[in-house]
Amino acid sequence: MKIIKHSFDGVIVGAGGAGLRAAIEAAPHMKLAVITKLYPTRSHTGAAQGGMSAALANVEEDNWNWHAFDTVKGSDYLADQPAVDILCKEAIDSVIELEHWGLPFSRLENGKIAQRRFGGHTIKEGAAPAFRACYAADRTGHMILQTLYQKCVSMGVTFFDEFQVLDIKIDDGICKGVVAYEIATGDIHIFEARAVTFATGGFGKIYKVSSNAHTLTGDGPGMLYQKGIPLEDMEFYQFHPTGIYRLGILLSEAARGEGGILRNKDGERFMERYAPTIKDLAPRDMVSRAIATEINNGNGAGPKNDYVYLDLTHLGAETIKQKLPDITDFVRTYVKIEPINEPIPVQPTAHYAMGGIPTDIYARVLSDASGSILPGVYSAGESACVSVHGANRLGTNSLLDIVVFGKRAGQSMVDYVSSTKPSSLSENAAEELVNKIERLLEKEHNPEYSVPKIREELQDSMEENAKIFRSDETLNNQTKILKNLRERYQNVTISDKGSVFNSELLEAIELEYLLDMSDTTVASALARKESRGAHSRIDHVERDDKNWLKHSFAFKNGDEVKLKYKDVELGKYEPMERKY
Amino acid sequence: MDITLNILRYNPDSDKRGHWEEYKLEAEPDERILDLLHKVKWFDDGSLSFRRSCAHGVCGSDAMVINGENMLACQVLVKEVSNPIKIEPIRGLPVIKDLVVDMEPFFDSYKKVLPYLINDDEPGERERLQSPEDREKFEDTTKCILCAACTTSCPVFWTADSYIGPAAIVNAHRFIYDSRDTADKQRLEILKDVNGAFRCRTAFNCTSACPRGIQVTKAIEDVKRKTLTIN
Amino acid sequence: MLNQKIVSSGSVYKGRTGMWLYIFHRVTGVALFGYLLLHIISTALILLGPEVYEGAEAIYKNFYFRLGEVGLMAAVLAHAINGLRIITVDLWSRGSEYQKRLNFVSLLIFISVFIPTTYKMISSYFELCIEKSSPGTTVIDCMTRPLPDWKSK
Amino acid sequence: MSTNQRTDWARRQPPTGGSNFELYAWFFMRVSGLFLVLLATGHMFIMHVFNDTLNLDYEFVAARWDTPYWRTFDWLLLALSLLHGTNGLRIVLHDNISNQNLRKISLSVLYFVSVMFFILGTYVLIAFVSEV
Ligand SMILES: Cc1cc2nc3c(=O)[nH]c(=O)nc-3n(C[C@H](O)[C@H](O)[C@H](O)COP(=O)(O)OP(=O)(O)OC[C@H]3O[C@@H](n4cnc5c(N)ncnc54)[C@H](O)[C@@H]3O)c2cc1C
Ligand code: HEM
Ligand code: SF4
Ligand code: F3S
Ligand code: FES
Repeated sequence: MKIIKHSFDGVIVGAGGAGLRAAIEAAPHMKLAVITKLYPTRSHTGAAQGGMSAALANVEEDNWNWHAFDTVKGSDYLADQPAVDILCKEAIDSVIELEHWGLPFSRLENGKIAQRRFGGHTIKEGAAPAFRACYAADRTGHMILQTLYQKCVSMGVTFFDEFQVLDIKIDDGICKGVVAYEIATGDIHIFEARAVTFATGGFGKIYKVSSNAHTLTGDGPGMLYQKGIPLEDMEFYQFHPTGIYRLGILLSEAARGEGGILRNKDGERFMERYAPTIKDLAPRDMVSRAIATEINNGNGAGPKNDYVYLDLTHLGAETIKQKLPDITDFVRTYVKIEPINEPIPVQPTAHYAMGGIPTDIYARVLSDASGSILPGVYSAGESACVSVHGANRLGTNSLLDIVVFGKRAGQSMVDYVSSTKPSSLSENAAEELVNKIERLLEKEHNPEYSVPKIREELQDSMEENAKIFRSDETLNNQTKILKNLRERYQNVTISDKGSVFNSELLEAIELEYLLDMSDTTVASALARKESRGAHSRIDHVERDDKNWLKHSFAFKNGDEVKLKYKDVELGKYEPMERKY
Repeated sequence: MDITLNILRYNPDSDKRGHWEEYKLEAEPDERILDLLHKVKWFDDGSLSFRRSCAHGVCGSDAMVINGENMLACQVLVKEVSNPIKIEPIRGLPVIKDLVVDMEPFFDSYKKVLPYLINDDEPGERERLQSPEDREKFEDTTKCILCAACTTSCPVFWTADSYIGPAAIVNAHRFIYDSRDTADKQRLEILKDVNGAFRCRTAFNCTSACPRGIQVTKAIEDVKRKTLTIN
Repeated sequence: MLNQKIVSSGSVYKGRTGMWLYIFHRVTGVALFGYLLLHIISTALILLGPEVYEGAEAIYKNFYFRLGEVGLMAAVLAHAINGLRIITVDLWSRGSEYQKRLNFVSLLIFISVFIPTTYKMISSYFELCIEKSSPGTTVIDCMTRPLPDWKSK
Repeated sequence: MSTNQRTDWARRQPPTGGSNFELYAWFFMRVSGLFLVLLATGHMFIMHVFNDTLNLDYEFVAARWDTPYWRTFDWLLLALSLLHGTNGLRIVLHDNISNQNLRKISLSVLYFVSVMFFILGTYVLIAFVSEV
């Protein structure tokens, strides 16, 4: 194991949409490195399908204030409204900027960017569904990721591909750099850097059925959590209504935006009962709950009554081919049915983390619930919680989030770097990590304590106890299970002792992050005695603005989670009942 | 269903040569090949290395030779291939370990074709306009996920690794046929090189290998003809 | 590609028709080039006068060589027809869309040209052989023995 | 393995030294191919199908080369197939020999052989005078 040292002004961890956007902003102004455990184009941003919203008003009248209203309402009023205003206002320029960089949006007849409808987006504060989501067929995320990467290539941004960051160095509350593991060789690289942005994406792999990639294990939040930085709003995890049955592969909301309909086993369009005005285009938390309720009431289809149908058969072959080519291909590949003729079996799938590393509107990481800033550390994208999504994210707002706040993270890095002096890290900065790795490599392998075993139990139990519907009972249960898993994790062993592409080693380290994510999710969920957005308690079904209009901050306290709270920043929109 | 997996293993730390390793396992017919690899890795031999991420054919991590053909392991179901299943790393790129190959030469080729929009005109406040017809012209080649299945299926690339490869040409096509781009001449200039588009001998392996269904050979032919008409 | 050789499995890539046609075109092309060189030499001998030239040509006058000539014909025809197919794919903007059909059509054209030419070449050999040889010569004799030299008779 | 740190490919200036050689070579293969269909298959049919090579002798060739028409035909065939074949082999060698020196040597041999054969063939076609 060699130890190699690099010196940079700034480092960006993660090359998904958020990381790349930050890089484009920061690269011209500093010595910058982007470190990513996957080749940039493999990031999960590329899986995003439906679109990114901006009130361009290309199809019909629109206004960013309406977009903000929808976002706040969709968030169940937990979002911080000043941040939402920024998101929705800067959305417009962000989309145009991406277009200028080459993003091949689908087009209207007049040559402008095409826009489609999406769940929870309305005009005139709820009057009717809005055409707001800019898209490129059903591979919008793919195009965003490609375009941002292309832009970075054209700028000559420095990448460290397939380097996994495993430690951040904070001295006296000031960021000094990160330590990374080169996957192809097993070498350790120390990166001196004053400014570090975490854009490591989500952590959907805490659940069994998930639309997330195998690599989405919450590395960024996990790393910071272990250093004592809190994680915000972890109880709010979004379940997307339409994952392919059992596989969890996502079928974008665009399917419903284009007119797809959800049906139960009797063929009934059940969303009419749950959201009479916008029906199938209600926000995700509501639709997921509706599906779960249908299934619980015995209205699910199939031998186990555990799924419902997404019906696209009335859309016609041409629309499907033009607007939903990829997702219908997924159905053909993995379920072997023809979506033009047959409805598709779907079930809610773990999808998006509203919570994460707490940041302010400049993407600066907060070190406590009172708003103190951790100098030099930034976060953007799914790993961060600004919070613009509150208790429930609206579809298309995340692709927006990654570019708007990715850019801000980059700008903040520039500001910080230009006003500070280079920091230095000593050779022994890698010590902690080297010890961790050597422990894993030296310990004799015992299959009882293998990574997959612990991880599988974790995912199964989280699926069982902390998914759409939660209660004191399930969450207490899960707390015990997690405690047990954590104990077993202390003894985790691996069989691969090699230095080249040792992915088993990395999976072992990632498992700890998954445990951190689960601990904080369950602890925050257990404490929050109300139902709001994606967090629904069957023992506290009402929203409780009096006591709970606040963000939870989960701190690491030994092996326990300590919770603190921070008030929501309100604005124009007073909390009101959320009906569609 | 009983499955036999034969995997071509190679560990640079301990092996002088690649060797076949056999694994027997239980699988459902509609499981992905990637799931089988995971089963082997997680419950049999943890040292097996392969790349993967999205598990549904959109990230391009897991191109490999499955029963003699390039595929994404996450995109093929057990029932679609004959048993025993033979798995090898993709060809023409140096193997790092097991099914993991060095992708750097591949990405270097990609970067050679100026894979980004070039247009120095002031774009203005709003989007550049593009008609749906113009947009359609390069739709096919925007789908590329840089998985390298095409390039490593190309018989010319196996023998001549200096060939820039179909994937790079596909990505050049994406911009050459974009009405907003102004640098088609520059890209065609690059692709005129000995190792450029004219190296392609229309073997069509790339087209059959592409997991995104891109008409790769057609894109290459478009580029060749365009070069011909521009000069 | 040192590393490749270490890891190489020796197994064959299951390419489709296009890949085999590419290999086939290359093999026939190289073979034809080789033959072309030989052919130039043997033809050049003509400058040395009738004896030398015909002496050299006489080597060719047996049944095995006729089979070789059929093979040569096959190579030229196949390379030519496949070459035309490649030209179509290259120069016609929709050629690659019709790749499978073009393969099939090429095969059909090849068969429909190759069979009659082969028939003509083989039957003509036996006709000449039986006509020029002493009475009683059988088809088998024609196949096993060199032809008589009827010119210098 | 070296680190993947790279900045060297950042550039926007047009690549230099764009020669059209490969383009023309590629196009030439197609055009010469078309001519060769007439010339090479034509030649094959004349020699092997309409005539029989068993009848091929000095006189036959002499009679054929009596007309400048056939000498031109054969010379075109010689020139085009040599050029077409040489360029084809050039590509084959490029594909299969990655060692730069070895490639240079084998290409030189190829070009030398082709030129010699072209000279030889041309000389035969010009110098031949029937002795009969
Ligand atoms: C199937 C699917 C469809 C979606 N559709 C939509 C949609 O239509 N509209 C919408 O708005 N949103 C959508 N989303 C959500 C949205 O795509 C994601 O939230 C967003 O792309 C996240 O981007 P990111 O940049 O934060 O992270 P990612 O794109 O996930 O990138 C994470 C990066 O971090 C790197 N990384 C992680 N850990 C480490 C480490 N330890 N060291 C180094 N690098 C590391 C990875 O290599 C990767 O480059 C969808 C999500 C999914 C899963
Ligand atoms: C009869 C008509 C002929 C036609 C239509 C024809 C056509 C072609 C074409 C189109 C190619 C290019 C293949 C590609 O780029 O994929 C080619 C290659 C080639 N031809 Fe011909 N050709 C003919 C005759 C000949 C002859 C007579 C020779 C021998 C001297 C020959 C030798 C070659 C060689 C060596 C190649 C290179 C093969 C490769 O690169 O794989 N061809 N031919
Ligand atoms: S063209 Fe197809 S096969 Fe080639 S890299 Fe792109 S997606 Fe993969
Ligand atoms: S396989 Fe290779 S030869 Fe051309 S058609 Fe595809 S690049
Ligand atoms: S794992 Fe992403 S393409 Fe297969």
